[in-house]
Parts: sequence; C-alpha cells; structure tokens
Amino acid sequence: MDLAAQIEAILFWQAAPTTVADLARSFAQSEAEIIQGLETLSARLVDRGLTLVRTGDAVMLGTVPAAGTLIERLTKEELARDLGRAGLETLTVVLYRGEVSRAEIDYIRGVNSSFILRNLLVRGLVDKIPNPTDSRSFLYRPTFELLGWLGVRELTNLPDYERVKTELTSLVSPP
Amino acid sequence: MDLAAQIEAILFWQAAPTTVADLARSFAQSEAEIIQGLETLSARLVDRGLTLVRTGDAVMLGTVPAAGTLIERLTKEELARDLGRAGLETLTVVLYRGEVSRAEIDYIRGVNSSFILRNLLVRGLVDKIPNPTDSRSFLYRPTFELLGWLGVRELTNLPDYERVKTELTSLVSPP
Amino acid sequence: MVVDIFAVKVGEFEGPLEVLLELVEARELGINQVSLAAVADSFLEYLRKLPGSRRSDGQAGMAILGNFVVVASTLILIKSVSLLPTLAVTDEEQGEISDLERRLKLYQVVKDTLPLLKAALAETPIFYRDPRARVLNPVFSPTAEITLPGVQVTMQRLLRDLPQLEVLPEKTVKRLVSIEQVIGDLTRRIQSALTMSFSDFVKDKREKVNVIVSFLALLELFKQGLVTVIQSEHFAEIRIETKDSKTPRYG
Repeated sequence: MDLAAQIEAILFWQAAPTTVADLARSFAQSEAEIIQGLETLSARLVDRGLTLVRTGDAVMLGTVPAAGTLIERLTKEELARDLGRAGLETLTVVLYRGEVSRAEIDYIRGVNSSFILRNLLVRGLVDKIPNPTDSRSFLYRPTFELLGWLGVRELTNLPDYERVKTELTSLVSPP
Repeated sequence: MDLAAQIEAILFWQAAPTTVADLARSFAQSEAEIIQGLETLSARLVDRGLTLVRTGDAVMLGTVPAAGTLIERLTKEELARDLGRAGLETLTVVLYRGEVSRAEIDYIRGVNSSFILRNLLVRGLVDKIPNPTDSRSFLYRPTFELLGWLGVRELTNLPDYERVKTELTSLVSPP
Repeated sequence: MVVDIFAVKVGEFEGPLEVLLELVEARELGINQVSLAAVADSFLEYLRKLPGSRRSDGQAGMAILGNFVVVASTLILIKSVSLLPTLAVTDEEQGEISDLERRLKLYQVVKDTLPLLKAALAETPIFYRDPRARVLNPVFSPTAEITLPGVQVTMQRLLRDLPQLEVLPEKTVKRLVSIEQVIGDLTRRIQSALTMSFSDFVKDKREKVNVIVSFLALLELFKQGLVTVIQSEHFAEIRIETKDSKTPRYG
C-alpha cells in the first residue's frame, strides 16, 4: 500500500481536520512527501464519490458535491440558509480574508460583530485561533464545515476569489 | 457520476452498516443494480486505503487491514495526549449538566464541539445515549469511570454544584 | 430553546454603512467626498427617523444607533467642508473623512460578493463523516488535568464568558459623549466662516446660501431633538435616548 492510500485510510479514520504536519509526524515522512501523497490521492479521487477538501494547511475527506443531493435528503439537515445578512457579510469577510480579527470584521461591517461571530462559531462555520500578534484576541477563519456548505474544495475555488481577495486586502491595508 | 461513486459517498457519510435493501430504497434502484454498483466500487477500491466491509447483507466502508497497525499506534498517541482547554471545557459542561445535547454544549462554550466530543468518547470520559426528545441526536453524560477518577459519588458533589446549576439553567432556559 | 434566544439577540439590523451605501448607489454615484456630501442630508434624515421605530430593540438597538451617530458625525464634517471649502479641518478630521470613504468601499466589495456567496450556498454541499458516529471500544484514559479544582475553575470561566448584553466599545462611547459638542463646535465654525467669506457667496448663486442655511437648520435639529446621551455616573452604562420629535422653530 503506497503513501497516498495510507493517507486516505488515516483521513477516513480521523474524520477530522488533519494538518500536513500531523500527517508528516504520523508517517515519519517529510511534509513535501506528504504533500506529494495528497496530490496523488486527490488525482485518484477524480470521478469517485469522495474528494479531498483543504483549508490553510489542513485536509479532510468529504463526499463529492454531485453526491450531495441524496445525502441532503437523507440528513434533513438544513444549513441555516437563514444565515441572514449579518451572517453572510461576516462569512464573506472571513472567507475572502482567510484569517481575520474581530476588530477588522467590525471595521468592514460598521457594526459590532460579536454576537454573529459567536453564532457562527457555535454552528461550526468559523473557528478561532489565538492571534499571533496579540495574545488577548483571536483570529477567525473558515472551517471545513463552511467550505462543505459552499461545495468548494478549497478557498481559491470561491466565486471571484482572486479579485475579491485583492480588493479587500488593498483597502484594508492601503499601500 | 455513476452509481458506484454515489454508493461510495453514501457509505462514507453513513459511517454505519447499511443493507442492500436500504441502498436500493435510497437510490430508487433494484437490489440487483445496487449489488452491481457495490461490485464496481469494490473493484475500484483495490490498492486504496478504504475497503468495502460486508457483514451478512449489510455493507460499510472501512479502512484496509494494512492500515490497522498505524491506526492502533495513532489511537494510543491520541489517548496519551493532554485534553487541552477545549476538552476540559466540554467535559466540565457534561459534568455539571449531567445529560446534555451537543447544541447546548456548543451554546455554553460558544464554539462547536463535534470533534472534541469524539475525543472524549474515545477516552471513555463521556458516553452518549439517544436523545428522548429528538431521535436524530444524542445526549452526552459522564461515565462512571470519570466520576470514580474525580472521586465524586454523585454529580451533586461537584464543587459549587447548586450555584452553577442555577446559573446555567437560568441562562439556558430564559424566564 | 437555547438556539432560539440566540437568534433573537443576533437579530437583523441595517448597519450605517449599508444605509449610506444604499443612498450613494441610489444616486448612481461613486464613493468619494463629493458623493458623501451629497447624501449627508438624507443620511441624517434617515437617522432622525430611525430611533423612534426601534425604541423597543433595547440595548442592541442602542448599540446600532451608536454606530449610526459615529458615521453621521463624519458626514456632517464632510458636508460642512463641501459647503465651505475655507473651513479649517484638522489632520485627524481629514483622517476620519478618508477612513469613512475607505470603509464604504470595503463594504461595497463585501456587499457585491453576497449574491455570489448565496448562490454557492444554494449548491449541493460536501458532506463529512460525523466524527462521533462510530467510536469503537472506548478505553478509559483519564489525564492528570482532570481534577475537581480544574473542573471548578473551568466552569467559573465558562460562566463568566457567557454572552452578555452588548456593551458599547470605548471608542464609540467617547465619540458619542461628545457628539453634541462636535456639532456645536462645527456650527460655530461654519457660522464664522460664513460671515468671513460671505462676500464670496454673494457672487455665487443665491441657492448656495440657502443650502447652507438649511443644513445649519438640520444640524440644529440634530442638536436639539435627535439624540440624548445619558451617563448617570462615571463608567456607568451609556444610554442613548431619543426625545419626542418636536418641530423646531426657525425664523
């Protein structure tokens, strides 16, 4: 069994976001080799029922969107397509900025976002990590769950990703 | 996408043994067609990390036996790792609430707890029982072993039990 | 149920940038100082009507109103400068003006992206395996962190961090407290600049003077009737209240 197949088995068993670093440690391989293995796996999954989803440096196995209609019917789980405008605005900022502080979200939206952020955290659509430049605050970032609901395998597949990201970034930190 | 790929997606997501009859119903196909699809899927899974496991007339997706040693080692490592803040928080909520749904844990913690709950389940610190008010979800409760470890005979012996219970109840179910 | 109370608190409010952008876009204008000056009156008018209809929204409504007032004060500044280019503007004020422009452009990018995101959410999702679905043979494996004192401290922290009623951010409070003063100062500055350069205006069309007079009237209205900020004691909670609207008397 080659590395790609072994990675597939581990990702299936974990059923949780797994970083490239974690995989490298588990297999005692370099991160480059793991990335190579992930690419092989990804290529193998073309036309299959499963797909590899990536956020930042983590990966997770998911079902292909084409199989989603049936599962959607079976789960009866509705995302909150009732996210509302506040939710959608906040998700847009988090998705296209990647990792973003609450201060920046508030600045862009012009209103306090603490309640909507808590709501999105509870729903598992965003998660928070300590802010490396300010230990008292957090950075918010998209989760696999969110990418799943959007049916995209990685952030770069979001609609108009490059344009929107560039516009937001240049306005947030002007040259 | 063909039937075999769709079956793969469903089995992946179900994470439980599923009968051919169930699959036939879900896909509105004959059992013969489902069996054909399962054979195609089985052939495709050769040399991959996943395999089709059959028990009686039920099938499920599992990891290949060759990955067993690795998974065993990773499980041991996972069990030896510290719970961390997220784990302690979740465990604390389960202890003070006694029997609690994931939605309520998420609300009290202000973040989603799916992944950390799995960790607590694997460690035998909490177990889950069907939710009497919602058949699609579960309630989580502390295990006897956990109470033994903490040296409390009953939950009411937890520190500040009455005060915490009152505060949580007033917050969780508003007047 | 838990989730329901939460939804109410999150509630839907139109934010100030959303309103301002709608005003600018309704006139098919780009985002710049000129267009902001052009919609300042409409924005103040919107704000004047806002509190009455939202009085029942309590604390959250107050916080929203606070955000509106902050944007309004910058718009008043922009409008004043546009009416009287000779009006002296400090660097800080100029900074506030460019900042509002920039935020509005940012908000526009976000707003234009919403339909794309909505469309993506309507697509079929990717599903994952539920990590809790199949946990086989759990082995009781406690760790040294799990102690009664640890559990007690953790619960205290959780209770402390439960969502509280919205508290206005300090910066907003500072600006709210001084909003009347800001308007008062500006009104005086505009009036003196107007006296000083009145001859310039006479050369211009007569309407311009009318515009300035009516804008001053609007400011006056704002000052007298729109918003009262109440702080019962130092560090106490700030409350913004609306007075019943009375028709101001202007000669």
